[in-house]
Parts: sequence; C-alpha cells; structure tokens
Amino acid sequence: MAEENNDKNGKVGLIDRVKDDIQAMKVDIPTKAKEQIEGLKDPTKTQAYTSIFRHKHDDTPRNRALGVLSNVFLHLHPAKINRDAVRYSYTWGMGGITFFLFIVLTYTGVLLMFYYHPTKVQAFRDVLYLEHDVPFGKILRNMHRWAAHLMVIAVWLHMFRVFLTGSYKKPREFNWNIGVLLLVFTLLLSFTGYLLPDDQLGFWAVTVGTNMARATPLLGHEGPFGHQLGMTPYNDVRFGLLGGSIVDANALLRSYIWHCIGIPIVASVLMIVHFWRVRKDGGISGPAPVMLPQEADKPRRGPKAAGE
Amino acid sequence: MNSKKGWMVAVSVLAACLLLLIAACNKKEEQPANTAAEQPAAPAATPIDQATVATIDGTVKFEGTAPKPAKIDMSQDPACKGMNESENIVVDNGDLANVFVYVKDGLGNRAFDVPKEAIELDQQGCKYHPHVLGVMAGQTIEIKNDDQTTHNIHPTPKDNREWNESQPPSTAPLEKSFAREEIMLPVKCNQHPWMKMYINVVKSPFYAVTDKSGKYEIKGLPPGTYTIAFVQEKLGEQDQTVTVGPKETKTVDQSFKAAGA
Amino acid sequence: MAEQPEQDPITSKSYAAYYLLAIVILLATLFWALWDENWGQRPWKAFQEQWKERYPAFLDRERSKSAASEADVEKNPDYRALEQAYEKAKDDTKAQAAEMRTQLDDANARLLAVQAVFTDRRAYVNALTYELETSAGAAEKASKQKQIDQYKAELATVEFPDGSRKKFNFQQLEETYNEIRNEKTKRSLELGDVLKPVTAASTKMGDYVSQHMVELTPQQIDGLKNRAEDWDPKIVQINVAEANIVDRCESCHMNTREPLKITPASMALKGEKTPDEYAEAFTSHAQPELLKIHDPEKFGCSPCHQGNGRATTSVEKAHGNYEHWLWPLFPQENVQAGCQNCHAADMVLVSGDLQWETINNGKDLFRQKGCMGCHRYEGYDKEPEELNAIGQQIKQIETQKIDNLKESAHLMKEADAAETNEEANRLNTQAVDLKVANSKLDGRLQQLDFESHSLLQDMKKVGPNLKDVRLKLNKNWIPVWLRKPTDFRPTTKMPNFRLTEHQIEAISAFIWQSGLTDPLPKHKPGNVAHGQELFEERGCLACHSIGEGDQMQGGTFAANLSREGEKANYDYLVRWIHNARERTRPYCPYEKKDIGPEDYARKGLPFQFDLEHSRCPNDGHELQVQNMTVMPSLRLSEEDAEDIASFLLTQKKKEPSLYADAAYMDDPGLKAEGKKWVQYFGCAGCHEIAGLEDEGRIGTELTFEGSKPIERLDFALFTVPAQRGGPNAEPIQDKEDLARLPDGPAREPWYNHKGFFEHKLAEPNVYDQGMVKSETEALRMPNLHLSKEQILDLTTFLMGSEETSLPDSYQYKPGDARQDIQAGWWVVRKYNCMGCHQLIPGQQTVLMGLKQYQDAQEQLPPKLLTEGARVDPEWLRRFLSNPALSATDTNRNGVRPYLKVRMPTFSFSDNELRTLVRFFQALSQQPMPYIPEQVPVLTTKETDMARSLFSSAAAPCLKCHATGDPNHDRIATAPNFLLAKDRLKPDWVERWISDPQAISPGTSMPSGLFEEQNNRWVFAGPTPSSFQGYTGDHRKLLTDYIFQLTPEEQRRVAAAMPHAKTARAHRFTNPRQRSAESPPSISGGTR
Amino acid sequence: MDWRQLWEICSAPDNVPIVGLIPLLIFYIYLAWKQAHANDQLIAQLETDPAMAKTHHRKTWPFKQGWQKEVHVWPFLLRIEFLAAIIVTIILMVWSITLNAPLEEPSNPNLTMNPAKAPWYFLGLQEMLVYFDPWIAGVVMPTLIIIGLMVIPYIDTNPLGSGYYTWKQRKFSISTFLFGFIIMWVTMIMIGTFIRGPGWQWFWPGQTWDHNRLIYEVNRDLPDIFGITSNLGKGIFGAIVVGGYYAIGGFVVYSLFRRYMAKDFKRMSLLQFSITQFLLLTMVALPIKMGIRLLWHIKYVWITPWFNI
Repeated sequence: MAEENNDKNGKVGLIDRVKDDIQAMKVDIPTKAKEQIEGLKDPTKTQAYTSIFRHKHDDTPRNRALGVLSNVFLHLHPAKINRDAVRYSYTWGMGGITFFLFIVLTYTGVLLMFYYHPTKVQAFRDVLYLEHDVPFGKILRNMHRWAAHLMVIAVWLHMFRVFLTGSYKKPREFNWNIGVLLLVFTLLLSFTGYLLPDDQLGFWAVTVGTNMARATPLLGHEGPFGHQLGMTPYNDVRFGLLGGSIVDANALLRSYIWHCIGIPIVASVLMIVHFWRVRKDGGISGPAPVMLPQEADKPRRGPKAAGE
Repeated sequence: MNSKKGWMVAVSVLAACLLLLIAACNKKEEQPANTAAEQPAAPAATPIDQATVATIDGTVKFEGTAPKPAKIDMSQDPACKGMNESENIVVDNGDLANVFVYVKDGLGNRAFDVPKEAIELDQQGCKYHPHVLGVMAGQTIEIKNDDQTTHNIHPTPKDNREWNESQPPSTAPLEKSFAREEIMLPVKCNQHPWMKMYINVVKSPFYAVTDKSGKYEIKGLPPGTYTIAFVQEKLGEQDQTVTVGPKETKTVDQSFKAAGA
Repeated sequence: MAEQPEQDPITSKSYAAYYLLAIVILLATLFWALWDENWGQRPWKAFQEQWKERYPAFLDRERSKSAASEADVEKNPDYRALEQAYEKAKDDTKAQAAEMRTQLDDANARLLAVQAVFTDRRAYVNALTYELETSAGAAEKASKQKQIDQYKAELATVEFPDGSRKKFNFQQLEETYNEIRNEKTKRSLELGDVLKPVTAASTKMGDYVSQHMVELTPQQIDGLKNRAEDWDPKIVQINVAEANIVDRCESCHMNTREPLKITPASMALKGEKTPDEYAEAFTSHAQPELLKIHDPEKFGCSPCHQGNGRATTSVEKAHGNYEHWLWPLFPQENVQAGCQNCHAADMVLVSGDLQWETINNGKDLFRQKGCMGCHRYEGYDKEPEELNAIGQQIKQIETQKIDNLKESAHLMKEADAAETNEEANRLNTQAVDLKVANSKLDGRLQQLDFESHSLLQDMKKVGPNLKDVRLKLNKNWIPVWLRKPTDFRPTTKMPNFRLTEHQIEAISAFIWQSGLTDPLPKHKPGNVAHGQELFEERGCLACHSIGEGDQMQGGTFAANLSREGEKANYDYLVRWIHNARERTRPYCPYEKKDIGPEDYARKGLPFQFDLEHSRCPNDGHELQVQNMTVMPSLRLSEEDAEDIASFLLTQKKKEPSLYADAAYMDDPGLKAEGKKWVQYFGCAGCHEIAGLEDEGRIGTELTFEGSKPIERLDFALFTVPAQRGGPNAEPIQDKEDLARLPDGPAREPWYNHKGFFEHKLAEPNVYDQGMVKSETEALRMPNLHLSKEQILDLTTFLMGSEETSLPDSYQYKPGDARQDIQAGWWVVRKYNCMGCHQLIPGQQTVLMGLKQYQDAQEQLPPKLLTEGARVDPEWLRRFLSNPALSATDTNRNGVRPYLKVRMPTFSFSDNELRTLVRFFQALSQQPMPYIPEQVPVLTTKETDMARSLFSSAAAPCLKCHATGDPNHDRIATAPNFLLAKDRLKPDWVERWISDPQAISPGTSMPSGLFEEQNNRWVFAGPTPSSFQGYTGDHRKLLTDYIFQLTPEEQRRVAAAMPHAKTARAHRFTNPRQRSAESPPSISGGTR
Repeated sequence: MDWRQLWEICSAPDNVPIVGLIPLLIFYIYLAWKQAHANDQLIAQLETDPAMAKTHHRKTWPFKQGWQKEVHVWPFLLRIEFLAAIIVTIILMVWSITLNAPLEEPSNPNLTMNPAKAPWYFLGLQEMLVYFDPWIAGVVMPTLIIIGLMVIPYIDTNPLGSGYYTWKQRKFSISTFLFGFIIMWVTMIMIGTFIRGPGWQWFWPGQTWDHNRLIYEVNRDLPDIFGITSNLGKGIFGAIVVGGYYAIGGFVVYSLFRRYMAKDFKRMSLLQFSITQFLLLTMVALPIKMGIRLLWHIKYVWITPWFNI
C-alpha cells in the first residue's frame, strides 16, 4: 500500500522521460541499422573475421602471400610458386592426395578406436558391432579400409612420378630417401591394420607375411645360419614381431599398437621432414626448363634461375 | 588436364546418384497400395425350396448265400437275454438290413441345422438298438441302459474323440454327440465283447438305415445330382450317382455281394 | 590454350564451375550416405511399416471373430444368470447408492472449500513457525510467537458450496477440515460396502467370460492393436550378455511372440495369391509351446535357428546366408537341427504330446542303421569305452591295494621295532587303517565288477554275430547276399558296399572259415500253421516285418523275414527264437578268444555259461556270455519255437538248394585276403567277427560334423558345380539314389553342410564320381539305401551336431530327475519299447497299425503313459527282469495273461533296470526311492460292503479282471486284483478307477464309475443296501479293499458274482430287485 | 572361359584396388609419355637451333610476355588442392557406400585358407616365394628393394632430366625403373592376385580355380642336371655358377656401359658403378630365376647346408 504513493509522485517525470527516449530512438535505430547493413556488406571488417584472419583480405599480391604465410596450415607452401608448378599433368597431385588420405585415415582411425578392443575375444565382435550397431560404423570402417588401399596406390604413383621427372636428383636425394621410408611405413601401416578384425583373411595374410620372418638370415630360426646361432621359434625375430610363436592375442595387441601409435608417429615425423625438405630443397622440382646435353657438364643452375 | 579426372569422377558419381534415385523410386513402387485384407465370406447356401423337394428310396439286396450269423455265448452275464446272434450281416430273404445310406456328395457347401431332438440308442438284452445308427454331426445321442447289468459305452472313432463311460443299470441316459463326420464309427462294450454297433455321423440330414426288409427312404432332397453311398460294416461302401428332378421320387436299389464272391 | 596469348591461362581461369559441381556431388554423396545409413542399411524399417499396416487389419478381423464368440459365451444361460444377478444387485442398491453418492459429493465440495482457505493459512503459519525456530534472541522469539498467535486468532471466512459463509479461527479451521475429511472417507467406504454385491457380480461375469473364451477376448485384442498402432520404428533385440546372444530377428519378425496364431496367409495383402516376403516374416512362432520352455529372453533366436542375429542390413545377412557366416539359418525342413545344440545328450525329444520327429528319428537312425559302427559319436555305443575306463580303474585299485598291503606290513614291522609304546601304537593304528582302506577298495572293486558285468551285457551290435555263420546260414547264400543285400531284402539294414566279385569271394571265404563249428542240438519239425499264429500273436511284428512291398506288415526295427527260408538253418533258428541271446561259445575279452568246452573241461567245469556263470574258467575274467543282440527271449516253449521256425522256413521265394555252389569259400588261400577286406570295410563295427573283436572304427568322428569347416568336407570334383548351381549341379546319376534326395536333383547351389550330407547319404560314393581311384582308395562308406525322409532326418541330426559356442549352462544336462528321463530314452529306444507300448500321448506303436488289432484294441499291450505313478518301482524292477513274474511258469505274461502278445524277457543288465525304473518314475514325477503308502486296515463291515459292491451288477469288476480261475480268465481282459498289493500305488488306483480314460485313453475300463459329491467320491451306479448311511469315500473304500484282497477273499467275491455257469450265491438278492427297492439310499443312483 | 571365376576374382573387395590400379597406371604412363615426348621434341629442336635455345623458355607450355612467372599459391595452387581433396572424398565415400570392406570368418588357426594370400601390395613378395627360399624372397629381396630405391639418387649420375619428363635423356634409368616397377613389381602382384589359385598353382585367367587340381611338377636342382651329387660338390658348383653370373654379368654391364653410356660411365665412381652393377644383376636375376623355374623346373642353383639359392 505504501508503493502507491511513490507512483503518483513520479508520474509526471516518467512520462516526459519516456517521450524523450522515444524521440531519440527514432533517430538512433535507423542510424544503427544503416551502419549494421553497411558493416555486413563487407564481412571482412567485422571483429569476428579479423580475429580469425589476421589481415585484410584484399585481392592484392601482398594479401595473397599473407593468406598463405600467416596460416599455420598453409604456410607449408611458399607464398608464390613457379607458374607451371600448378599444372596437374606434371605433378599428378599424388603427394597431396597421399597426405590428405593420411589425414582421413587418422580421423576415421581415431573414431574406430572408440569401438575396438584389441583382444582375441572382443576384436571380431567389435567389428561386427561396428558393422551392425554403430551409427555410420559400416561406412566408417569401409572408408578406413579403402582409404588405406588408395593411399598405397597414391604413394606408388607419387613415387613413379617423382622418378619419371628425375626429381630425386640433386639436391633432393635425401628427400627421396625419406620418401622411400615413407613408402615402407605406409605399407607397414596397412599391413598391421590387416590383422585387426581378427578374421580369416587378416589372420592368414599376417601368418603368411610373418612366416617369412622365420627365414630371416641369422635372426630367424629357419633362415640361413639361424639354427646355428641358436634361433628357435621362441626367440627369433618372428617371435619378437608377434609376441609369440603363433599369431595370437599378443600379435593382435602388438599389431594394434604399431598400427595406432608406433608407425603413425614415426610416419608423421618423417612426413614433417619430407615436407620441410621439399621447401628447403627449392620447392617441387618442376616443371623445370629442359636441359640440353651439352649443358650437362656445366655448373648447374639453380632451380630459381631456370625458366628465363 | 586436371579437370579431366575431375570430370570423370563427376560423371561417375552422377551416374551413381541416378541409379540411386531409380532404386529409391523402385522401392516406393513396391509398397503395396491396399491394406486390410478381408476373408472371403463363405458363399451362402441356397435355401431348400420345400415345394420342389425330391425323394430317393430303394432296397438293398444281398447276392449270394448269406453267411449264417455266428452264435454268441452270452452266458457270461446272466442279465443278458434275447437273441444271441451276431449282427454282422443281417439278411432276410436276400434283403440286407443295417446298411447306412447317405448322400455323400452333391450338396455343395450347404449347411444344415442340427436337429434339436436327440437320437436314441438303447442297450437292451446286451444288444444295441439299433445296430446301425445315423446321426448328424453335433446332434445329441441319448444312450440308455435297459439291462440289469452295467454296460460301458466305448466308441473307437478315427476322426472324433474317443471315450469310454460306464453306465450302471437304472442310471440316467448318457447324452453325447460327435462333432465330425465319420462313417461306421464302431461302438463297443468292453464287458460284453459281442456288443457292437456303428454310429454314422454325417453333415446332412439326408441319410437312412435299411430296415429288415432292406428298405430305405431319404426325403426332402433338393433337386440335383448326388452320389449316394451305401455302407455296410463288413461289406464296405458302394456308391451310385443319381439325379433327381423337382418333386421326383427315384428308386435306387443296390446290392452287395458276399465277400469273396 | 594457345589461342589467347594475352590471357594468362593459369591466373585467368575460373574454377567456380568445377567447385560448384564438385560440391554438388559431394553434397549428393553426403545425402546418399545419410540415406544409406538410415534406410539403405535398415530394411527392417520397411518391414515395420508394413507390419503397422497389416497387423491391426488382421486384429480387426480377429476381434470381430472374438466378439462373436464372446457373444456366444454371453448367450449361455449360466452367464445370463450371472448377468441377472448383476442387474438385480444393481437395482437393489441403486437408491441407496445414489443417496450416498450425493452425500459424498457434498462432503467433497465442502472439503474443497475449507481446504482452499486452510492450506493457505497453514502455509503462512508454517513459514512463521520456521522464522520463530531460527530466530536468535529470546525477544525476537517472543515477538514471533506473538505474531503467530495473533495470526491464528484471526478469523478467516470460508464460503461453503451452499452459499453460506462462516468465519473460523485457525484452530477451528483445522478441526473443521479434519472433520469433513473423515466424513468423506467414511462416506466412500460406505458406498463401497453398498456396491460390493454389484462389483462382485460384475467380476463374476468377467471371470466367466475369460474362463469360457477359447480365443483372446476383444479387450485383449484391443490391447494388442493399441500396441501395434503406437509402434515407433525401432530395433527390437534380445541381448543375453552371458551367452553373447544379440538377436534382432524380431525387428522384422514382429509377430513371433504374439499370442495369436498368425499364418502367412492371414498377413498377406488383399488379393494376393501367394503371401509376400512381408507376410512370411510376420507369422507367429510355429511352436509357441517351445517358447514357453525356452524363454526367448534367455535363449534368443539364433541358438536354435542360427543365422546372424546381429545383422539387420539385409535378409540374406540376417539369415546368415552369405559366404563368410559360419552359422547360416537352418532351412525350415531342418529346423530341428537346432535342438541338437543343447540336447545332444537326449535320445528322444518330447514336449507334452509333441515329438520332435525329425531330430528324434535322425538320432534313432544313427543307431539303428549302425552308423556308430564306423563313426564315433559322443553318447552312442559308449559301453566299450566305459568298459575300458573301468578296466583301467580296476587295475589302478589293484595296484593301490598291493601298495597298501606293503605299506601296512612295513608299518607293522616298524611298530614292532618302535622305541616307545606311543610310537608303536601310532604305527599300528596306521597299519590297521590301511587294511580298512583296502576293504573299502574291495567294495569298490566289487561294484566295478558288477559294472563291467552290466556293460558287457549292455554291449550290442547292430548286425548279427558272424562267428555263427556256419551254424546258421545257407553257405551258398552268403556271396549272393554280399553282392547287393537289397536285392535279397529291400529293407535290410545291411548296406551295399559295392564289392567287387573278387572281394565278395574273399570276404565270404574268410567269414565262413573263421566261423564256429560246434554241434547244434537237433530239433524236430514244427507245426507251420501254429507257428504262423504265434508269429502274428506274440508280438514279433513289433520289430520284424513280413511280406514285401505293399504286403509288408510289421515294424522296421528288425529284419524283414520274408525270405528267411532261403538262408536260415532250422536248428539254429529254433535256438535263436527260443532265446536269441544264447551264445555258441562265450567270448573272453581278456584273452581275446572264444572259450570252448575244452577250456571248461581243463578246469573240470561243465560247459555252462550264462549271466550267473559269466567268469572265464581260465582266469576268472568277465565273459561275454550273450549274443550281442537286442532280440529278447519271448519265453516260448521249445515246441513253440520249433513251430515258429518251421513257419519262417516256409518264407522263401526260391529253394535254398538252388543257390549256386560257392565252393571257393573253403579255399584257405582266400582267407587272409578276406580278412583284409573285412577289416578295410569295417565289418566288425556292426558284426561280431572272430579275431576282429577289438577293431576300431574306420570312419571319421561325427560328434561335431555340423560345424566342420566347409573346406574340410570334400566335394571333390563337384566343388565348383555345387558352389554355382545350374543344370550341371547334380552329381548323382543313379536313378535310385537320385530318388533319395529330399529336395530332388540339385539345381541351386548346394555347397553347404546340408547339401554335402544329403548327397553323401543318398549316394555315399558320389564324391568318387569321375575320380580314378584304386580299390583301396575309393570311398568306403556303403550305400544305406535310405529313404528321402530318413536322409532328411539324418541330415538334420548331422547339421545340428555342432560344437556350440553357447555357455555350458545352456546344455540340457539336468541335475534332477529329468536326468533319469534323459538316460531312460536311450534304453527305451535301444530295445524298441515304443514298438509295443505308448509312452508319449498320441504316439503310434507298430502294433497299433497292424490289421489284427484294428478290431481288438484291448489285445494291445498296455499304454505306459503314467507307468511311474501306477506301479511300485521295486515291483517294476522285478517285472522287467522277469515279466512272467514266476521262476517256473514262464511261458506266459505275468500281469496280463489274457494278452496274446508277450512281454519279452530282455535280460536287462542291472544298469539298464535301474535306468528304466528311474525313467518311469521320473516320467511321472514320482520321487525316488519310493516309500509305499500305508493302506488302512478295513473293518469287517467295510470289507463286507466293499465285497458287496465289488460283486454287484452295477460294478462287475470281476467280469473283466482275471481271478486266476482258468475258466473265467479265458474271457478276462484286465489284470488280477491280487497283483495290486505289490504292484500298484494306492493313490494312482483311486485316480484310475474314477477316470481311467484320462490316464490311458481308449482303455477298456470305462469312466464314470464314480462321481464327486460334497468332496467325496461315491459310486455312480446303484449301491448295495449296506452302503446306506455310509459317509466314507467309496473310491477309497474300494481301493483299500483291493489292496487287502487275499485269494480267499477273491474267491468269495467271484462266488458272489452273478455268474451264469457257477451257482449263484443265495445270500445276495437279485441285483435288479435290490436296485429297484433301494433307490432313495443310492446317492448317485439317479441323475 | 570361366567368366564367373574371373568375375569372382575381380570383384573380391580386396582385389578391387588392384583392378583399379591397372587403368590408373595406363592413364598415368600415357600422361607421362605424352609430356616426355613433347619435351624430347623440344629438346631436339633446341639442340639443332642454339639461337632458339637461348631465347626459348624451354618448356612445352606457352609463355607470353606479361604473364607472371610466379603465381600465388593462394588461390592458384590451393584451389587445385582443395578440389582434389573434395574429389578424393567423393570417390572414397561412393566406394565405401557401394562396397563393403571384407570380413570373413573369425580367425581359426586350425583352418588354413586356400589360397592364403597376403595383402595385395605384398603379393609380389609372396609370388617370389615360389622362386626363392623365404629368406631371400621375404627378407633379402625386400631389403634390397628398399636399399636399391634409396641409393638411386646416389648412383644416377646423369644430371639431365631433373624436373621434367623426358625419355631421350634418361633412357637407361627410366627403362630400368619401369622394368623394376611395372614388370617386376606390378606384374608379380597381378600374377599373385589373378593367376595364383588354390595351392598357389598357376591358373590362367578364365580357368576355374579347382581345389582338387593336381599338377605334376618335378623340380630339379641345377647341380643334379650336371650329375653332381656330393654336398661339397653342390656347394662349390653353386658358388661357381652364382659367382660366375655376377662376374660375367658384371663384365657385360661394364662393356655395355662403356659403349652405350660413356658419359654416364665417366661420371661414375667405382663404388657407384659396382653398386649399380650389383643391383642391376640382382634385379635381372629375379626374372632369370623365374624363367628357369617356370620353363625348366629348376629349383635351386646353389645348395649349401645352410642356405639354398
């Protein structure tokens, strides 16, 4: 009952104030709206945009360069490259595709790990579970498998291209070596993954594969001089690979850990080196200007100098 | 060059999408349009016009020498009296009694009301009266015991349920019925091994049992073509096909031959 | 690219179009993936949509039927009466109830009015109280208290529904509120009381309907329909972690567990001739009673049916019908294979009156056809293995005994030399303990001896003993038989080994030359006509058949005897019929030779060997003293045996002398080679053959054949045709063999276990076809000339013979009495008990099918449906070991002398007797051991009463029951009452005499002799006058009387019977007169 | 012709990548050949026309005044990379939707698969097992392949052909690589996948894979042909043959290099040359061994108590 009085007292002032506010609002809101529309016309000026992209995105050479240089993912590339280096018919894009597939494999692989237990009892069931129960589980597993196969093909084609264009030649000899190692690791990654579903296909493929290890000279019990060096099925290199004399639970676990942790880490490190060396060795090798035989024994011109 | 491969892929994916669409459409077409199915109602039986009904009658004969009825020793139970002869084949002057005659086929899917009144089966003098009985499926049979001895009634059917009940003297009649059609369903009394009779359970009211003079009559038949079956407990079944017109009375005779003749 | 030099092709080219296209395709692909995930991979959704449409439509039809039958039930006068009672109760209480309802409503309204005010004020009081409780200072507390009191004292206005207003302070308000609330409770209780008769009557009506409706009630169907209509598409799954079962079958098979019987036709769309895939899927389970004992929540679906329970992406995947799934769905015709997974230890599978014929026959055929002669199968023919194990144990115990003796002697020696007395005593005690231990071991040894005695007795061979060929057979017949046994006897168990002429010669020579030549006692020729009569009457036909083709009559358990006359030697046949178990010479498994008279003579013993004289004269080892046949002794006299043998010798198509002379059989040069072939073909698996008693099985073990990897099954040259199907898929050329295939010639791919087994069984050498093999390389399995049905049965059995992945707890290995049932069936099947006796309701025996019993069913052997509840197990044991129940008068039936068919003496071993007795007890849920019920001793008056009833015309018991008087027993058709005391269980007798038809359907004993009145059973017919005023139970009285019957008493009753031939006892009035004069006293006399 | 068998082999999910590999390889070889051919023509032109060699930008692609010599990575390279990523994603997804990854029966150590095949990319090695003992095929050869690949940059002394496709300037290295990759590696994989059936027997495409097929094949050892029976003799004989192969082969290589690749030979150090010789001979040894095994059924050349070659 006490509040009623207060209301009555403040009534006059309040109405005036409200009227004043309405007047002001008639001007303010359209102005703000106009500003907003203007602002939206150029989204690159918004705070949100600039906070993400660290510079303006004018279509200037500088910005094009910055677009690459100031991006953590893109600065793998130089800002500018030889005009012909973008030609797909030359590069075949296989290195990039391999890397992309590696990312796809990592991603799908991580998702698969959520559902998979590398034990004799669980492994096969988990794959069935993935196929039948997990939402998108089937496509996930399919993508992982096919991407792995595709990656092997892409690596081969990449290597094939690199050889055909002589890109292993000076100064890229070492990077070629890294590449060869990456090929080996790609195959190993794929091979270690083969056993994981614990089905007949994987089991026998891995059995056949690791049986060869028995015959390792010196280190395998069936290899030359292995017997003489005291190698038995229980202490040779195959035992070391499988964690047992037959493909069993330990082999499953080992192959799982190599597949998910060991080889990916090593391969990643090698990949980093590989990419770094591509840059350091002067970007991709070509398409370089053709060289004439008579120039062969002259001091070699740097790749940058080519093309004039 | 770079676009070439892209196009190849694009075309292949598009083609795949198209296939998919077709597949999806097909799926839809498979969906049935109509749902609730209704059982076809049994066609209604045409009612019998009482004005046009026909009659079949006749005599059943026995050809050849009638076997002499076997004598039955009923001395086992003093309460048993009366004629002690087997009723397997009862022939009098060549007339064969106790033949069950019924319309076996030709009535289509007509259904008939089951008479409310019971049919009587009497046990008297350690014999069943009658020896051959016709009854409609579901109709009540009233079984009486007029003897001063305990009987048991033991039908041994093929298609109906078997039962065996004791009926001491002076007890109330048993009321029984059979649900399914069965011809020459044997009934016996285990205590008096000679006691035997046959119940014929049929679906229509068109049946008869020949009397001592081998005569029978089936009345109230709608005009049509029928298979009439004559069944004798030992001599088996013989069929005849007969066509009767409206209000017609047809005589259908039948004869059985002695076994082995 | 070169046409526009001014334009830089690299920097000027736009990729927008490519991107647009790529992104469109990418999006399309994404949607495709989504579609695939949600529908493409989930065909069950379509099934559930269809189900939602079809099932309610079906339920509508069912509902109208159900409503009709509900209406039928409601037409019943009983229901009408209930309805009237209900109406009456309703009318009676109407006025009162209406009044009470008004009062209740009024109280309710008032309560609401008070409640609104009261709860509001109480909330405020409570809030203040809380403040009071939490306030700190005394002054503050006091002020709060004051505030509360003030508030409570304030008056609040309550507006009542009738418009009146009253003012209450808080306390009054609370009181009023409670008062009205109590009033309301009271009123509603009163209303309930008043309405009680109405509710009771209505409940009765409901109960009546649900008790008399055979189908579901319309309400129940409505419930089902609501469920179907509210159904949201979802995976339906059974998940049993314990057994790793995840079955989603019901995601499509939506009606599996519905309570209605649903056929494909009832789920088909209108106008559809053949039910489509959906309709087939929506049927209810074909055997709902199986689901009752195998709760799907525990057993799932795939343990029985197999298939991939998890998979839901397509029908093929779900049914496991794809290359890499090891457990494809059992086809419908082989569905019983699923039973074998858990029921491998069962010989017969029965639930209620349902026999699982396919698998049961398969199991039985495996034994009957002698498969286990060559193939080991866990559970079959286990006697030799057990015997072996027992031999090991005996050896072990004997060593132990010797060790104990040595140790004991040693201890005693030490004790003698001990330094202190304590030490000496301790050692002596130990020595004594060891001696006691040895005596325990002796007991164990004794048991093991019994056991091996039993096992030797239980060991049977499928085929006859070939040591006796010289005594038994027409020599020249043997090679003819070996050439193709089916040519001589189409139904024989002896399979066709596809022998070459040379092999036949060698084998017959070996068999002939290794046969015994002991002299046989000569028999005079018998009476053929009498022999035939006996052959047909005594029950030979329960196992044997006679006649060929359409004329064949009898059982398939044993040989067809149509051409017996061509092969058999008369003297041997007589001995065989007289007692088939009688051996020519006993066999010593220890010495591995047949023991002859010379061995006995050497020890000065008579050449006597039987079950009581079963020790080897040379070394005391247990002998095989019986022929290893299941053929029992029918306890025939020698003359009867001669008659039957003479009859059988007339059974021939050609004279024995017309068989071509096979002189080469005496060529000793052939013997060694013959032995080689006999061993090679594994003949000793089924036959006893001299020198080959310990031959091992030549075939592969089949216990887990069904889960053998398909790659291990050798389809030989037909691997590819079998995988692909098509016109060349069928390898069998032979017409006869082709006709054996259950599904006819293969056109579809048959590269699976079913296909392999069926082809192998139809033509065992089929996989040799096209192969070039030598005599010793070719497949040895003989052609068993099986029928289509038999192949289906055996295939089903083999398909089910899998190494199961289910946990052990799923195996049917009951620990209780059901174990006895399980074990019993093996014996029952072994001796073909079901050829004569009905053990399962509705089961047909061989004899039931014979012509001579069509009109004389009382001459059939008794049905054993409740045998365990009927007889005293101790008596049963005695009866089974000697069905004549007499040591001297053996040529008769002990219980039912009136039956012409003879319960034979099977010479069951102790083991088998025990098994059978326990089997019958367990089958009727009787506890073991049996403690007989005490029957109260009757007073003289009671005895008189019982006797009078027993002999009255109304209860002419002795008219049918045998009395021992030969004159009377001639026409008797029931056992003698004197046997009851030892044989029967009193409670069973009570149940029997009141309703024998319920115990043994079709029995001669009629039902309706007693009826229940006021919780006691009284005789249904007229009772003798002595019963006047008797309040006891008539049924009990008669039972007790039967159990106290003595031969004298029985004679008295017999004398009292109204018998025409014997003088009628005058003490009793004419029954007709009596029944006429005493109707009032007869409780059940008139109905 | 058993089309069904062929289809079964080609449509086995794990064989699909190999089937896909064939057109891919043909396409890319064609692509490389086309560019190499164009470059070779340009080279020939430039060689005959020194003036043009001075002014021409020495690429087969046109270049006009005013065009940028270098282009920005963003967007000109990255747009291609992203597009490629999208296309690869599409291919992968369509492939994954339409074809399921294989999953066979649960592993069963007691049931050997026939044929038991390694993953397709190792089938070359498995195929080698036919011709060599496991320690060579499974351990030595793979190691040599890896080492051989790794030393390529160090033994290829030809400075020409770096960064462009050419045939003329690198006839030897390209043909060697094509021989190693296409003929040896890919062909052996093809053989392993499509030709080797049950029992690892040779089935021509279109022949039915019959599990019961029996083949009469007697393999002899080379010393046996020469009637050498003693172990010592066999060892010595083998050592002579193998050593002889490398010695004579080495000489042939030398003679060829000297004559036809004088410039390269001149540039090579002794170590480079001997490694080249060794690897070359070892690589050629494989088809030779395959040949004598398949054509003359000779299993081992060199037999010792410890190892056989």
